[in-house]
Amino acid sequence: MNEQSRPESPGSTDADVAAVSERDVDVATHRVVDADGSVVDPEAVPDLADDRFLDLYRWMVLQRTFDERATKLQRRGLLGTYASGQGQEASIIGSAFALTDDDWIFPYGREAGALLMHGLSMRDLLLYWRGVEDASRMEGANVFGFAISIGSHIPVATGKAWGQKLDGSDAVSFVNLGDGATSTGAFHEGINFAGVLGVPAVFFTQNNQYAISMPFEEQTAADTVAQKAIAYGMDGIRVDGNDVLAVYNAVATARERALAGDPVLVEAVTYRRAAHTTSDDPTRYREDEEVEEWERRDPVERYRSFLADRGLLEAVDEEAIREEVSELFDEAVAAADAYPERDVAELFRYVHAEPTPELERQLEEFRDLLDR
Amino acid sequence: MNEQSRPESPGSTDADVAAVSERDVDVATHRVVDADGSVVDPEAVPDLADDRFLDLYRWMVLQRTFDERATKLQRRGLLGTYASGQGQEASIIGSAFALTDDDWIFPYGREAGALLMHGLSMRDLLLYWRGVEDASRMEGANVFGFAISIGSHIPVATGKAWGQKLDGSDAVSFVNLGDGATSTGAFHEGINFAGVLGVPAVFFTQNNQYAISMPFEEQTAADTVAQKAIAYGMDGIRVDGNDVLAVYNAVATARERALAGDPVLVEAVTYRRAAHTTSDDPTRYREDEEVEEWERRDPVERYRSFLADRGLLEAVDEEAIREEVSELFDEAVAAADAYPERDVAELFRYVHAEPTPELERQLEEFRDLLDR
Amino acid sequence: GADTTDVATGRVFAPPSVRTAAREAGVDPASVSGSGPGGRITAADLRAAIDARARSTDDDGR
Amino acid sequence: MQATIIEAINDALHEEMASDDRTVVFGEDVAESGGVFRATEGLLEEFGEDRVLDTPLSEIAIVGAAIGLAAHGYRPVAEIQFSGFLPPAFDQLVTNASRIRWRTRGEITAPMTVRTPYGAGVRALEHHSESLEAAYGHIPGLKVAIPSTPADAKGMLTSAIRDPDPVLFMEPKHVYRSFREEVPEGEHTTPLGEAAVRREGRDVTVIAWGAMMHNTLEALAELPDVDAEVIDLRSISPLDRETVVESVRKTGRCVVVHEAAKSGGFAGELIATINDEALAYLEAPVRRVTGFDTPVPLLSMEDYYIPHPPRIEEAIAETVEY
Amino acid sequence: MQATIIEAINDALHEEMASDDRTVVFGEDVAESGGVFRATEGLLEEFGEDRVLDTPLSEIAIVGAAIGLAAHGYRPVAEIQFSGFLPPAFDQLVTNASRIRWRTRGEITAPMTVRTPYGAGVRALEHHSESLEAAYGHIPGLKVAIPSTPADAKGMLTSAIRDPDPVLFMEPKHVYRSFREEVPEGEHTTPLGEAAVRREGRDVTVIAWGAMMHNTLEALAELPDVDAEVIDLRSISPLDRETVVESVRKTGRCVVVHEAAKSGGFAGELIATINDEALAYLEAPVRRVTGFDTPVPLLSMEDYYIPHPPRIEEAIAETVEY
Ligand SMILES: Cc1ncc(C[n+]2csc(CCOP(=O)(O)OP(=O)(O)O)c2C)c(N)n1
Ligand SMILES: Cc1ncc(C[n+]2csc(CCOP(=O)(O)OP(=O)(O)O)c2C)c(N)n1
Ligand SMILES: [Mg+2]
Ligand SMILES: [Mg+2]
Ligand SMILES: [Mg+2]
Repeated sequence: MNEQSRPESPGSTDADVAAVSERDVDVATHRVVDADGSVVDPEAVPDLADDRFLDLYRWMVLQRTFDERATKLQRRGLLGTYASGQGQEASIIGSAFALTDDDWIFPYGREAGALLMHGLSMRDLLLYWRGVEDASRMEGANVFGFAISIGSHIPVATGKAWGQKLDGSDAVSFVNLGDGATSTGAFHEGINFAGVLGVPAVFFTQNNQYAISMPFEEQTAADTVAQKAIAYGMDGIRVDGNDVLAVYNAVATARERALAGDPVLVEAVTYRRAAHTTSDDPTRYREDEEVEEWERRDPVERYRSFLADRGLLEAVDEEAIREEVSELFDEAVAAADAYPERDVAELFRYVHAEPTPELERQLEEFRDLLDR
Repeated sequence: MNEQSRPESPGSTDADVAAVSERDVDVATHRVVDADGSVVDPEAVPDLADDRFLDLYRWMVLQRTFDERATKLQRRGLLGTYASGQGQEASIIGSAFALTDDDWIFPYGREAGALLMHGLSMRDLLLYWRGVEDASRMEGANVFGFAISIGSHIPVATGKAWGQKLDGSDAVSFVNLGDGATSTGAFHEGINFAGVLGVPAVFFTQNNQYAISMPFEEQTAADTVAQKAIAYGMDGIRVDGNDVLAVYNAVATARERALAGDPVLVEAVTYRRAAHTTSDDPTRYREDEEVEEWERRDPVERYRSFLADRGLLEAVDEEAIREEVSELFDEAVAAADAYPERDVAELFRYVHAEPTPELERQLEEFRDLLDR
Repeated sequence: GADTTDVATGRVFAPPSVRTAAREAGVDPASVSGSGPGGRITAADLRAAIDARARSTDDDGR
Repeated sequence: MQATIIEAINDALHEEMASDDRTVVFGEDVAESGGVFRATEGLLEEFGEDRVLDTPLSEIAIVGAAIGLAAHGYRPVAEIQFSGFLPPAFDQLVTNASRIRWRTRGEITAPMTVRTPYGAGVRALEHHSESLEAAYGHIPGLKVAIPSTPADAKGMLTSAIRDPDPVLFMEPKHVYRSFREEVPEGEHTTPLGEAAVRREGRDVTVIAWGAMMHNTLEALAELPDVDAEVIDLRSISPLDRETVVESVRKTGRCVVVHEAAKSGGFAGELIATINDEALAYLEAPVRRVTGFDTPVPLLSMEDYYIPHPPRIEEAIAETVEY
Repeated sequence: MQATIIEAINDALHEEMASDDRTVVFGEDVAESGGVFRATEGLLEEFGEDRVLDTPLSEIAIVGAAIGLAAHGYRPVAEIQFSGFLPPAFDQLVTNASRIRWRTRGEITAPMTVRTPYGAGVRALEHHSESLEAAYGHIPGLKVAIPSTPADAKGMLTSAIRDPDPVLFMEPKHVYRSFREEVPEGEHTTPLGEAAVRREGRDVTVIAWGAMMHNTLEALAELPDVDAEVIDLRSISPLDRETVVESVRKTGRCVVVHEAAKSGGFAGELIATINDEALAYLEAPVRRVTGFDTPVPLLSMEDYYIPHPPRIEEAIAETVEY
């Protein structure tokens, strides 16, 4: 074609081309108890027995106490790097409380209380953070290994949920992830595929506002995580992640829809008050004021207000719970201390179902050397 | 904690937890000329000189003719696997016509007309499909290599656009992709990052309804590609991809926004009428009726109606254009045939800026053998 | 270690350097008896063989 | 029955789907269209859409979901359409598939198979011709198997599907249809992790796998005087060191042929193995005949890249004469 | 000046940012917080947010965007926070970075650097300790460089940034801070693709890289009678075969030490090289001292995994006595 027929540049138009954008989407945040502790919507209070309301509280205190103790243990050099859930108790506990022991939980690190609630022993949780492989057996609990490689577990969970669907089981795969994880390719592919398959999976994002030093506002140009569900033709639920009852509602709802064949992406809006892990110094990248601001939105305090409102506060003896948890913690430390050191052979086991001759040779040679 | 405090399972709630979903989003499809060829919205007709309207037509016919001739050439064994743009002429040509030669085009395979329009020689395009590496120099055109690995080019284009932004240039990166590519992790990460950076990139999805045999409805549970923009806090534009003027408008608009720091995801809804490539047999996975249905929505025919309406049809001599293109094609084939065979040394060049001793050794040994 | 297992029948068992040296000296390694682990021909074995051959050629020459 | 490699693969899939209803086949274009190479033809019709699925264009999700599905007790057989599109899922192999048993001390396992056509020679587009078995073979916990004959394709694929651990099954697409051979009907397994001595000989050991087995045999046909022992490696991981070592101890000479780039290619591991356990038997350096340290070129130069029989022939002749 | 490796890296980044304003540094947590290991500390303050950027948690996008930015004429220096998180971006390295020059016949190039801390020994969580240099080193067109000293860290990183092609720069994080050494002030480059003979000797050649250099030197300290020649490989790709071959021809004995798993590890390529060009000089098999064919364990067994000095010492002693 001749030069003349090439376009004048650049193209321009006066046409009013409509676009779709986040401005068109109203993402409501589900809330039961207000930041100041008052019930926003009495209808929305879950229909739980008083005992259950108190249990929820106990678990939140357990999560907090465990995090405190574990962090201290790490400082004394008796634990490896530790990732605390401080500030996220409502998200962690509210969600776990809506699950059954038959559901499969995919944790990524901060969910101590959720795992303990569903059957993991505290000793094993400590052993995990001591870098003892055996702990990853997750004995007694339907828990997949911690997804240390951020986002990598999401497609795996989709596969697990696919199995649950093929089985016709009434359990779901419950996938914990952080706001940072939403930027990974694994998130996208795993969730899109879940949407296509219609599997019973709940993708539960704890948007704690940071991925290490990266604030959520720079993680994505999207205003919320929940709206990302639209990309997958899925429901997205946004919930106040510091409101344990709201989180409970959101996850219970999501779980039901997921079982009906509609996986859901949930965003719990919360805040990581502690350092990213015990090796992190958050003062490098965020202001004290911000942390203090979120301290004022403390999920445990907020829930106390609710309990007070409900006339249940007398039944709570916070000190006693803390002491009970501390005792359990002490016992768990003792049990972890008593856990026999693993023989070197453990390193070579479980690479395959059957050891290869090469692995046997490597073990043998190494043992010879160690024995010398 | 004692057994009793574990949750009753499963959690359930009567609360009405609001969710956001695609049902809340109205994704309009921009259209200028209706399927039957009548102008929907006279205001939306781009303000182009008559010559330009005719040029657009010429380019569409070129795309179609090139695809036909190339497919035949392949059948005669004179070309490698070829990927035709048949049915997508309006998307390919309308978008390219809104770009400048300074923009960078990232093609993925079917955009013959776009590349020829922006400076690539027909000979080189044929050489590319003959598997001659030199063609990928893309001489004379700001064109990145074909993204044969689906989706892999998207983050690269984000980086290129980032460079354009840092330079303060007024060019954009224009990224072609298919509906299948939207399911890749590279798509997600590349576009999310573009949104965060605010780079001048236009992500142009030719939703031709299939990824080989996979229909778009099963590629994702989302109803449209455009709505995926919401996940990135971006604008999404959906346009009738068989309406060349609408595509032109959409891309011109997107290009302007991108230059202003707001990258855009465009979805052109079209149809791949030919086989996926010359090695594919589409009758294995789709019905003739569907193909016929889309034949009735032919983009070239539709644009002819527009030209007729506009009183421009007399100025068109379709046979003459076809003949002109065919002549160019013949010349290009002759030039490609005359292209000297590449010396084996070419295989070893350009691995690095400087050849390593090892590569020199490998070449030398190989040459010795060939010389024998 | 594999080197302690038996020499495959009919095969000479010697490190490449010894083999090279044998070749250069024109000695058939198969004619050298190895004193190293598993019957490996050592550099010393080869030297001894070369010396012995030298002695015997000397003898012949005399 | 007489079958090509692709037919044998299709047969193995039919057999396994029928014999174990936990077997689920999925990937891009495997169901409706029967696979771009027709490996999965007829499966959808016979086993239905719950067990034979087309997936989105999502290699991460294909491999990732296979892991989860396997962990749940199914026997996923995932297809990656071309091995050049496996790299996006490399992380799922490294981070999850290969180590799930190890990490959980055997509590959770991933008895999954990832099938993928690999190698050059079919005049395909860029990225369609790579051979990265050395990279995958370096991942502890991941088995990597490569058949070169129809009977092995069937037997090894069946074993891979039944294997309690993840297996990457790389199929030499260049020889998918190039010849027919007798393949056992019905159930047929071939153990993984074992090389096959295709031909016994005393002069030199030639080791190859996949399509290169055939180039090797062609090369040897030109060398009637060479009494070569030919090893079809079949398994990159675990590596059958014993067969390799035993042969080289016998022949004292060795040539390794592979299609992948030379530097960092799997020949290195074989030579290291020979060094470890057969060095003192070596009468000549082990020769490598491999792809060059370049990308696999587009079709106009593809033939230059692939180790063609004359290159192999020369290396064998020189090794024998060394 | 006296500096640790991490300080030398930081210094190199400061120097290059100052000397070439096309240099752009980005990755997760590199700007605001200065990097989890502090490699990028002070850069944001000095060079501003256009040139020092925190990215989303997107390894594919980090490497992919680096390619595009480099193609546009910038000099991106991307950080992948731990090499265990590079596998998600493996495809970008294989499919784009390594071959963009080749594919476009030199028209488009990718002068980019991907920095990543690698290796075990810092008591980190799962996936934080891997060494996959052999897999990356097998990709034609991708350079893979690994310093083991502060001076080299600075010199090689500077060269990597200036290199006209993509360089994967793997940093031995275990020794990031373990010692200080004199590092040239100001501009300092060390050519890529060249091994360094750290110590000359006649009894045995010991080849190592990264943190294993230090374990090797420790082992040798226990063997005062062994006159070892020590090669710091520094470059996995391109491989400096000449230095290796020359040394082994001299010593006739060799030990290779690396942290990565044995099977398919880079020692194989080195042994193959020795086989090719120094076989006739070998007085003993080349010994490999490597990580085991297992995942890198969590911290309680980490020390078992890493080739510790006694293992290296034994291998050297046995090789010398062979
Ligand atoms: C794939 C991957 N990249 C990088 C890292 C390093 N890293 C560990 S945690 C983290 C941030 C995670 O943020 P988010 O997902 O929001 O979870 P949070 O820690 O805030 O709970 C990063 C970057 C990693 N573990 N995995
Ligand atoms: C990463 C990757 N996976 C698989 C393929 C094989 N393949 C080639 S084209 C194609 C479908 C692409 O569909 P789409 O993106 O919609 O583009 P279209 O061909 O329809 O224009 C597939 C699966 C590939 N090239 N790259
Ligand atoms: Mg976070
Ligand atoms: Mg926004
Ligand atoms: Mg398509």
